[in-house]
Amino acid sequence: MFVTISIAILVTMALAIIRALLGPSIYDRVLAVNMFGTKTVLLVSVVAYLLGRPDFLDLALAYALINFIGVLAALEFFQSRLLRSGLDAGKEEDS
Amino acid sequence: MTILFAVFLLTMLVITAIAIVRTPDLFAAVMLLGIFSLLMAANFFVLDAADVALTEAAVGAGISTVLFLGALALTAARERSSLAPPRLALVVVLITAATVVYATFDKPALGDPNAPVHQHVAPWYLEQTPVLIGIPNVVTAVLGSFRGYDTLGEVFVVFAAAIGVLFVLSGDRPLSAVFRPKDAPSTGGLKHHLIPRIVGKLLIPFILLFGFYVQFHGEYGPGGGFQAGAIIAAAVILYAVLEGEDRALVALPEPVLKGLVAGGALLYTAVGLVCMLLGGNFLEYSVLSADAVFGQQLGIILIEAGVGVAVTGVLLCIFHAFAARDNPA
Amino acid sequence: MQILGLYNYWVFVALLMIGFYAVIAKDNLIKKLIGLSIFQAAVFLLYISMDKVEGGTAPIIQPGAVDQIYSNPLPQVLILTAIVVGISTTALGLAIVVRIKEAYDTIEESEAAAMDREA
Amino acid sequence: MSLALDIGSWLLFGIGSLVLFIGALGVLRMPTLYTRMHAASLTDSLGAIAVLGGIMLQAGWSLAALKLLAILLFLLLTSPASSYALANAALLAGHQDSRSPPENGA
Repeated sequence: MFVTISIAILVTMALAIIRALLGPSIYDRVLAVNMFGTKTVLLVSVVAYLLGRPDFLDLALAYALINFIGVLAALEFFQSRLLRSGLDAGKEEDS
Repeated sequence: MTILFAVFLLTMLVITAIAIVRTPDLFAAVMLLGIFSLLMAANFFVLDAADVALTEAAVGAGISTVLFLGALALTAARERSSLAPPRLALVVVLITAATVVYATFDKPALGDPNAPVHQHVAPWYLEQTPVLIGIPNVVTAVLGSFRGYDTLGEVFVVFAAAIGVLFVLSGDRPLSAVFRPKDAPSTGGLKHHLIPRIVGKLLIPFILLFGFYVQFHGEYGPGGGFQAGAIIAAAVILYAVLEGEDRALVALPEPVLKGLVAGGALLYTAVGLVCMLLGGNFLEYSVLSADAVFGQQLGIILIEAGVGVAVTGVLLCIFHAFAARDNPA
Repeated sequence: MQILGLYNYWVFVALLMIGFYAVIAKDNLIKKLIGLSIFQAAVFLLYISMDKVEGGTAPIIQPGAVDQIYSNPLPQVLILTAIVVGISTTALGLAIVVRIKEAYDTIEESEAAAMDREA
Repeated sequence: MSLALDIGSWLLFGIGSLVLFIGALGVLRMPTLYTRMHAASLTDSLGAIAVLGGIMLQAGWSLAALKLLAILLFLLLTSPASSYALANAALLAGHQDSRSPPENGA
């Protein structure tokens, strides 16, 4: 049972990575990272049961709490760049 | 079954690493590095290293992204396109790769119980930890007691790195001016984003609570000073990101941060010296109490506290030193 | 599973070489530091791969479990501390890059070196 | 009793994996940034509820179930908030996708 769901989560993670690699805009990458973080929390919870050590849920808890910081830091990075270089800065995209 | 998981995760790891090196957009590279860290932690977890996975989670998920983005904000967010593809580098890399791959064929297969690594001291650690120290987490026992010298060395490396960052970033100003002065305006954080701000502020007490849980539960489950220090530092960094860096410096002022850095390292050393005063060797905790096992436990709790305090202080000092560079005076 | 027994080590080599390539071939100093992080992570992976014992579980002794095999705690201790040391030393590297940017107004190695030659 | 719990878990896991997969497919295939965000943010929450709920049924009344509840609570708080923050940042920066069909654009 846990094997099935973990395979489903792994497939989802692979799709999120493809989005992170493709871009095209920087926001797409942040979106993919955020999504990937949620999937990691789920994967770790499932694998904790798969390995038969439910006390390792602490790890998933750590991710659930800390992942938020990365996205907020990216947001602050956008904001400070916006302040510094006017409105056209946000359009910097991959070539 | 778990082997197949590991293979899948490892393959994604390699793909992500290639993409990180190839992309010219440094911001994208930092974001992909976040994914890389998540994959790495999941891998560690599958390979039975819960403590290491927790450390990678605490450091990689928040703090390393924040530091890299801080440095990017101060430099440039894009790589200049290189003139010619460096063929020589590629040749060197391929030859080295071939040599190392050749060397791997002499390694025992993954999980082989007869591998030389598992024959030397590891069985002794696993057997003697319940007898000599009496705590379930063997990793914490080895870290705190059996290899306490090693850990002391690591704490001093982290300490030295913090001193180095403070010196390098203070430049020609006095060292006391490396943090943001009280009256200098900061960029103000995310004051105008109400929803993330409220959610973040709700989260901070829980992160702190979880940090202390990891610190004091480290003898029984995955955790310890290194992880707890990183988690607590992450909570304060979250506060700084939300409310502006100056507010975080009001909550934990500069002298306190520097005190944490020095105090943690001092606490660790002091425990070792007290052991010597009581007639034992340096860091021989058994003499701390009449009951040798209790002495060991007491020693581990004290030095883990020292590690936690030092790591919190170091990571926060580094963060503030970068953030204060935002508008150089 | 015998074929996959060395897969971890091959991935270690691949990551090591990707990081190595970034360090020696890229001109951008931050990219070099990112490469160094990947290099570092590859070494972590090597150590953690060595700690696994078939049928084992994480070395936290479970009460009441008899004849339970545990994985090797020693590599975990070494890497656990190395991760925190790694982020602090990376921060030191980033600090130096920030200072280089202020002094030379570039973070490309060749441009800074060219300025040094002119001066 | 345990059979009922097992069936419940299977059901929740089935829903969870379906929702997660659809979300990931949306993130991959949708034409513009905002539609991709829409796919990700909605399915993230429902998927987390289903998967963690399924594990909770297996955990029974224990400390682990409490931890799972905490994880679910934090995910439900942070995931929508970060989606909002991201969409807001993109909007403020004036991000616009070219309205070209996906085979030319994405």
